[in-house]
Amino acid sequence: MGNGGSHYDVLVVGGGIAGMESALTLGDMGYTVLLVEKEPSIGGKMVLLSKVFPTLDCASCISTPKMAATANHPGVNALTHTEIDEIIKRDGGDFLVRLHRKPTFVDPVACTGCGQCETACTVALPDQFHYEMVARRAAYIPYPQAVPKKALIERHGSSPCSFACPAGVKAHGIVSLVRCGKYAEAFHLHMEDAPLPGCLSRACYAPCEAECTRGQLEGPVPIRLIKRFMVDRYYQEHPEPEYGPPEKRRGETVAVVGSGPGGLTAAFFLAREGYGVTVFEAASEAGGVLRLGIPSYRLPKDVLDRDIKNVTALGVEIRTNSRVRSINELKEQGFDAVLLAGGAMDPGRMGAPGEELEGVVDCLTFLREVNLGRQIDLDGKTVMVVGGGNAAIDPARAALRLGARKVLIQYRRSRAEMPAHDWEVEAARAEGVEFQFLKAPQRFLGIDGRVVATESLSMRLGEPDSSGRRRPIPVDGSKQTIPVDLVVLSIGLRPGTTPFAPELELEKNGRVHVNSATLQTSIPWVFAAGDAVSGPSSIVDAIGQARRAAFSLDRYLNGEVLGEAGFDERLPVVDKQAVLARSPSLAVRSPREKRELAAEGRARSFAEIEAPLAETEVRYCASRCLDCGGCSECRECVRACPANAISLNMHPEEEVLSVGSVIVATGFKLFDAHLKPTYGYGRYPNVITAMQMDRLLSPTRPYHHLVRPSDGKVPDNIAFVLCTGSRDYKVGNRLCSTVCCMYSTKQAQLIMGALPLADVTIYYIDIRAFGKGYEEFFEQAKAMGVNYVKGRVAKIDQVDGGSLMLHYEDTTERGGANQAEHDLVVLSIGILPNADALKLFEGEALAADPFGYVREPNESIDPGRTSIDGVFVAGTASAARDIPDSILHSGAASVQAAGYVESMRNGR
Amino acid sequence: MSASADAGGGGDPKILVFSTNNISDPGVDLAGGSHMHYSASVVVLPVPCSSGIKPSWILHALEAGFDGVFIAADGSDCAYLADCTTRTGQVVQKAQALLKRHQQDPRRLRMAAICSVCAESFVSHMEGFREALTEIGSG
Amino acid sequence: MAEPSTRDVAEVMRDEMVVRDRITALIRNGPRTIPELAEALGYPSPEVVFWVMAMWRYGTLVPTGKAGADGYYRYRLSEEHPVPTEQVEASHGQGQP
Amino acid sequence: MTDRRIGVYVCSCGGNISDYVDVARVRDVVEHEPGVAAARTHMFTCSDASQQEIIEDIRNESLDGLVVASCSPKLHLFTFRAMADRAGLNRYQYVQVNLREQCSWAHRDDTALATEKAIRLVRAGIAKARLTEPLATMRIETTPKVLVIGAGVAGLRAALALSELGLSVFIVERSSDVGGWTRRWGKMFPHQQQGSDIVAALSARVRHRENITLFTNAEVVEKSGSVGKFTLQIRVDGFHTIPLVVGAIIVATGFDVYRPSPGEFGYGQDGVMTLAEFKELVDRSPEDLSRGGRGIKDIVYIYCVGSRQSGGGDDAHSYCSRYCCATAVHTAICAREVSCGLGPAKDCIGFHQFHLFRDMRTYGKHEIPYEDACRKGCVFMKYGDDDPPKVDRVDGRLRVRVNDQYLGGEEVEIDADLVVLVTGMVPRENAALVDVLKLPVGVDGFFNEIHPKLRPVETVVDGELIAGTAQGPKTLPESVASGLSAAAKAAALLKKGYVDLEPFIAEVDTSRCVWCGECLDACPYGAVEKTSVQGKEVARILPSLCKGAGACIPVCPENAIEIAGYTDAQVEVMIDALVREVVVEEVAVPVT
Repeated sequence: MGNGGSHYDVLVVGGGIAGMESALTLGDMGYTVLLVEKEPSIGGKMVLLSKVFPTLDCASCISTPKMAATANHPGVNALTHTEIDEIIKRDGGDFLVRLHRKPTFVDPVACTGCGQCETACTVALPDQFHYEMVARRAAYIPYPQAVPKKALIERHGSSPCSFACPAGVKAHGIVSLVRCGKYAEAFHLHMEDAPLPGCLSRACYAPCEAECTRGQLEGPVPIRLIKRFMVDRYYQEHPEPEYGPPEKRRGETVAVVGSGPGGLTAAFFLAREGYGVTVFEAASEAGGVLRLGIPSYRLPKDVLDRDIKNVTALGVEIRTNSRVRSINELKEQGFDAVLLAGGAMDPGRMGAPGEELEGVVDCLTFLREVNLGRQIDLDGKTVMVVGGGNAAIDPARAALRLGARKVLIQYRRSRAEMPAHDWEVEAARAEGVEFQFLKAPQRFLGIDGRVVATESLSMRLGEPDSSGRRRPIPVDGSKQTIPVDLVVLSIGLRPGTTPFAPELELEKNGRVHVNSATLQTSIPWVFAAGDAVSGPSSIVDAIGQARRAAFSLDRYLNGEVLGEAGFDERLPVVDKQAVLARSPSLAVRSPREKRELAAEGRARSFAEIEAPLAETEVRYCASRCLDCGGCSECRECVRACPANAISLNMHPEEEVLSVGSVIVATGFKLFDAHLKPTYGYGRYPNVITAMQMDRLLSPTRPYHHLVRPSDGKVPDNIAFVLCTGSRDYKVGNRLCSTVCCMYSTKQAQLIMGALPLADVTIYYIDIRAFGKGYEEFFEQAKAMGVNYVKGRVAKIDQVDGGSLMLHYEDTTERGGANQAEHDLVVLSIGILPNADALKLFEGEALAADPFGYVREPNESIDPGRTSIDGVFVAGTASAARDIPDSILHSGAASVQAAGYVESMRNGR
Repeated sequence: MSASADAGGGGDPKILVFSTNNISDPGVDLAGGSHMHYSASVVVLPVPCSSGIKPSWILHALEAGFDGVFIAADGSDCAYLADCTTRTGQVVQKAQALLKRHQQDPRRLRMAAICSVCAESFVSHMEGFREALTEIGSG
Repeated sequence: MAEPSTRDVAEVMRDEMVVRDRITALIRNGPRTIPELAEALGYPSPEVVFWVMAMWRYGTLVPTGKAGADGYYRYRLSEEHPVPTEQVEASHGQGQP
Repeated sequence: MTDRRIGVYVCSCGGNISDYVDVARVRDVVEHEPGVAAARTHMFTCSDASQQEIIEDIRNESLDGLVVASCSPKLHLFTFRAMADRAGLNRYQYVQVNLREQCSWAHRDDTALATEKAIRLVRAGIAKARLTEPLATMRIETTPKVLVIGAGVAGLRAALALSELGLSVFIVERSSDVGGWTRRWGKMFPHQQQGSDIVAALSARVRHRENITLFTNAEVVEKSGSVGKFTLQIRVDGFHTIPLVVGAIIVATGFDVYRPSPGEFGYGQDGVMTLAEFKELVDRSPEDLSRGGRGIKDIVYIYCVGSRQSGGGDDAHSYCSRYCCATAVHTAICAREVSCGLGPAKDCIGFHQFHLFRDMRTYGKHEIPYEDACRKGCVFMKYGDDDPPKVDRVDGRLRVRVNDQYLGGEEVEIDADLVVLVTGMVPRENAALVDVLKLPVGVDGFFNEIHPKLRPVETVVDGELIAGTAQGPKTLPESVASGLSAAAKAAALLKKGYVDLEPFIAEVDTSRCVWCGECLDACPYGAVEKTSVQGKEVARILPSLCKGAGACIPVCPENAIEIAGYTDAQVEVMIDALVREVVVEEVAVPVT
């Protein structure tokens, strides 16, 4: 029958009581039914109620058998956590349905509903099934009676911080673990993705923080510092790694060229897979740029040493003073594959006269000398650094620490074009480094072969060049001579790939030519990463690329197809505006204070500049995290799940199928009590909605007892405000919601049972006890002592101790303005149409009535029939209804849907 | 050597609970699911409906060695019978008469309505019954 | 104490992860009511309600008996804490075939 | 001792059970139980791999009984039944033991005791499994025909719906006409359609359906049989009798209008009429509203006449009649239209309508006409529950006095041309039908549904459904929805031509049964009937009606009834197993 996919006789949209009733009835008739529910459990709102009027049956007791019957009916396929994308009526009279199953991130077959993931989860989110009265976890089972009773994980997408990390470090996960005090777990999580947490927590430029949603408020969460605390704590407690070489060993060996961040990372991941890994390092000590390029006031060497142990503990051998000159030689030595991770080590030259003078050095050489502890005395001297990148800042700041009287940075463009990070520039300036923009030396002047001055020209900016930046053009007649003792050139580093030129295909700029997705070079068994591929970049970029190269190399050695698949399994990043919209009332929380050493003092010492955060501060900072993605990917659930059921890389599954008829049973929406601001909902903790009261009265309640939300006190004087959001022009709902009088009366009876000493008052306009047995139930409540006051409540104010003053007009008294104090107020919120129902259909639209409910064009004779032939509506999707009326209406919809299916079969 | 473990929760009175498949057994489940504790000497035997429990089964349980029998009745939520509570009450009356005839203490039989989410109520009933049976002493 | 709340509910709930250690430490010295905890923690009591109820839900604390004459329950640590992570790991390991 | 071959599978549930229950020990102990042919532990019994292993065991070891000791049966009873099906083992020879929710999780404080308890629970499961027999679901053939009693809108609409599903329908109507009350009425709320038009349209459609047979002036006089196959006798025109066989019966006999007793709010006096009477007057009035040549200018409505009368006499109606508030408001709007046209209030000077009500129950969308009535000049006054208005005749005019609570209880006097008593619905006189059908009637006199929330059209008699206002007061669309819902339930029973029933039902041991009738009284479903076996009167259980609740079991003085799956023998061996001590040597010394 259908275009692809399966065919069902009837599609029922919505798994609440009306949807279940329709599905079961049609299933019993022998039709095949597809029931689609967007929530993770069928049962709708009814199963969340405490008891039902007028019989005071336990709602769970009468719903759960129905839920079980629906789930187990051979003719009914119930899909939960599934959204309908569109329903299109086709010429033949049947319907095409597109839907997608939202990922739960838990394998439903393996999950046993034990709840251990919940206990382990580190993210607390408002529990929608408790109407936000209590938190649940991002990993959760909807509620104890849920069908199916399976865990799922709330994920909106990748958190921006985690998504931003080039190395794939789960910044959000680390923050959420630290927030809970799980520092060691945070460390282990970091090691899943990058083995150099010490270096990264100091020298990373922290793109995660740049993307932090909180940055749009009072400032980003200081993720790097949080990480630093966690790493420091871990290293303090674990001077040596807790692990040794992996048990699983592989025969193949891999040579890694370079022991910088990329080389160490690649070695780590390959060794973890069991390969024998040897790292070749030309310098006398391992670490590459981490050791030679970054001064110790930014990255103490003991931290780097400890990071390197993370790699060597796996059995990786690092051969220092071993420059590799030929790749083929490595092959001959028996290595099965090679990973090139050399840095950008060849200094660029300006080509200016005098560049060869003594006292004109490149930045790498200068920093290497400094970092290897050579004595360089710059006491009282003038140092000029030429360049505008981060590589210019470090030598300048180092020069100050070596005693220079004056340190000058000349950059040929303006501040705006400067590639160095702002905070680096500011830190340098604070320490006393002088910046000269739009200036560049043209010539170095020397005496006895030693530089004594520079001759610089001013520049102006012309048209953008190939790099997209505006080209500096010398300004005639602007020559200026500056006396200097030392010039450090920080311009254009090139990868040190020259020796491989005969063996390997290189780009014109000396970079290794690779497949950008797999990082495979022109030689299949050689992979490359880091500066050798992309030119000078950041540490974290190098790490990320090395991880990718190691991933490809592993696949290569496994004989698998190389490609994009399997490496990047991130979900799409969440929209920050959506995150902020989730929490509209976020208050500003002061970011931590910056506590660096004072600039004057620090500029003369190589001691680490940045002060660590204290533990309480760290956890405070971490608690500012907005949990943008929901789940933080901390993987605690993965560790906790005994069934190995957690699967964080699930994706939505789309399906297209055909159905003979459709029943819309999308239910109702509750009135949002915030829209009645005079009642103070959301501001006064002791003003709650009736749905919240129903949860409080349920045995599966959010609190251990019926207590008020302001302070946990047992209330003794409770008020119900009927018609909140109903019969009210001001909120745009003129209709009566049909059920509030009765559910409030029911709750009042239950409260009298739970708290025999409490006073309960119901403020009403008319008590609409119209159904079978309702009037009697109302009379019973009055007899129990429930106090009914006829009058609309105008306003609620909070008074001392969280109690509430109700201002109302008693319409049965003359001049009836009155007030009364209560310690808990329940807003009996009304029922509104669920506009989702109208959006299901493409093409022929599903008509609404003037109030926004699904329209029944001939309700008197064909209740349940809609404007589209073959589409029916059941329950509260077309009007506010109590449960029995919803059931009756579902019967009406289902028998007519069956009639439609029959007429189609008979070819009418 | 017969290293006999007490056939029950560490010397606690042995209680047999008759639950019902649809209503009270899920309530007992929820107690465990919510990690509430009751004595391991309590064991549960589910039946379709509490009104269908035979007094002879209760007598049999006490004679076989149980210290008490608890009927976790459907109450007003029973899917079968609107008057389930009354009918179960009649079963209890009959059973107590039968127990008396067989020189069993009728206090060893208790009944309460346990709904499908009445986990706390079940646990407190078990605790109360345990105390009462301890007081009665082993038969 | 029950000032109109200005903080976002989700944000308050999130703070459970930070504050629960402090609450655990406080009630280790003896049962406390929510207003007492609020006083000791320096947070408004409506916020403390969220944390105490979540800690009750996940099994860290329980009320001691019935509410006092003042209408407040006192909370103590539950006998059975949530399973520590180590234990979960152990059982996980045990589970490997 | 037994020749059974039972497989026992103890689940670790990945630690959820095995962290607190020593599952290996449980297995070691129970594998020596009589009849156990295989005993294993699984990390996850529900996993595909474990199920496959069990299926192989069932086949290789020729198992004829199965015990899975894992989580609650609510989670996996169906999983393992389906697995048994796949393995070729009768699904009812599978027993699930709840070791998680009712053992390991509940006794995490003492793993030793939890383990002992687990052993006892599993032994009980084995004991039960030893006494299982293959059972089959029962298939009841059904007659694809339905009887609808009452040809009001609910009955007619139900008949049409069933007919469209290919089921034959017989409609039996007591009067000579179809359409009930609706046929008599003009414009009806909420959709302003003419009642007579609605009925005309429906009856036209009914006439066109070949598979609907309508009997007017007809009554059901006899019924036998049960769901799927009822045999009925219909008496038509008072004399000839027609037999019918149907699978289900829908009772849609409608309501009556409350008739006030003489003197009640002045009823009986000229100018005091019921709402139904007034509605007919309005419907009949083309232009001006008048009676006896006199224009009607002042109308007083008194609400809740015959409804919500708590604590009254014998025929007091304590229930709310649901439809009257909205009907009164709607009728008032119609009356105004007749008198003044559709124009604004200024066109309607001198025409007054006073509504004396208690609570205005215009629920849901009926709120809109109520608003409309307020805007159109209707005056609403609230009278107290215990302080009804008084109707007198003063100087030839009707005078109504009421203490208006909106005015703090101040007395108001209104001189009226007409007093409309807003009368509710009362149950139809149906004694003969009730007797024939054995249908339960509620305290309010309407037919009673089996469950007021979730099963509003079903009754305790399977296959007998109630629809429309026979069940309780309703508006027109509600009544029709109810009729359609009853049709849906009838179709659910009959459409497939058969119903499959679970085999856990009661069974009578005829050798013991002495037919005392106790079980007949105890069964609310009418599943017991008297029969005779070899000349002896005994009880018989009708499988199609038995729900397996077991209410008949404890009442039988001869202990002659048992329920499959819960026989005396099964329950008693389980009790014995549950109480039996767990002795350590059992691990080493097989019990014989």
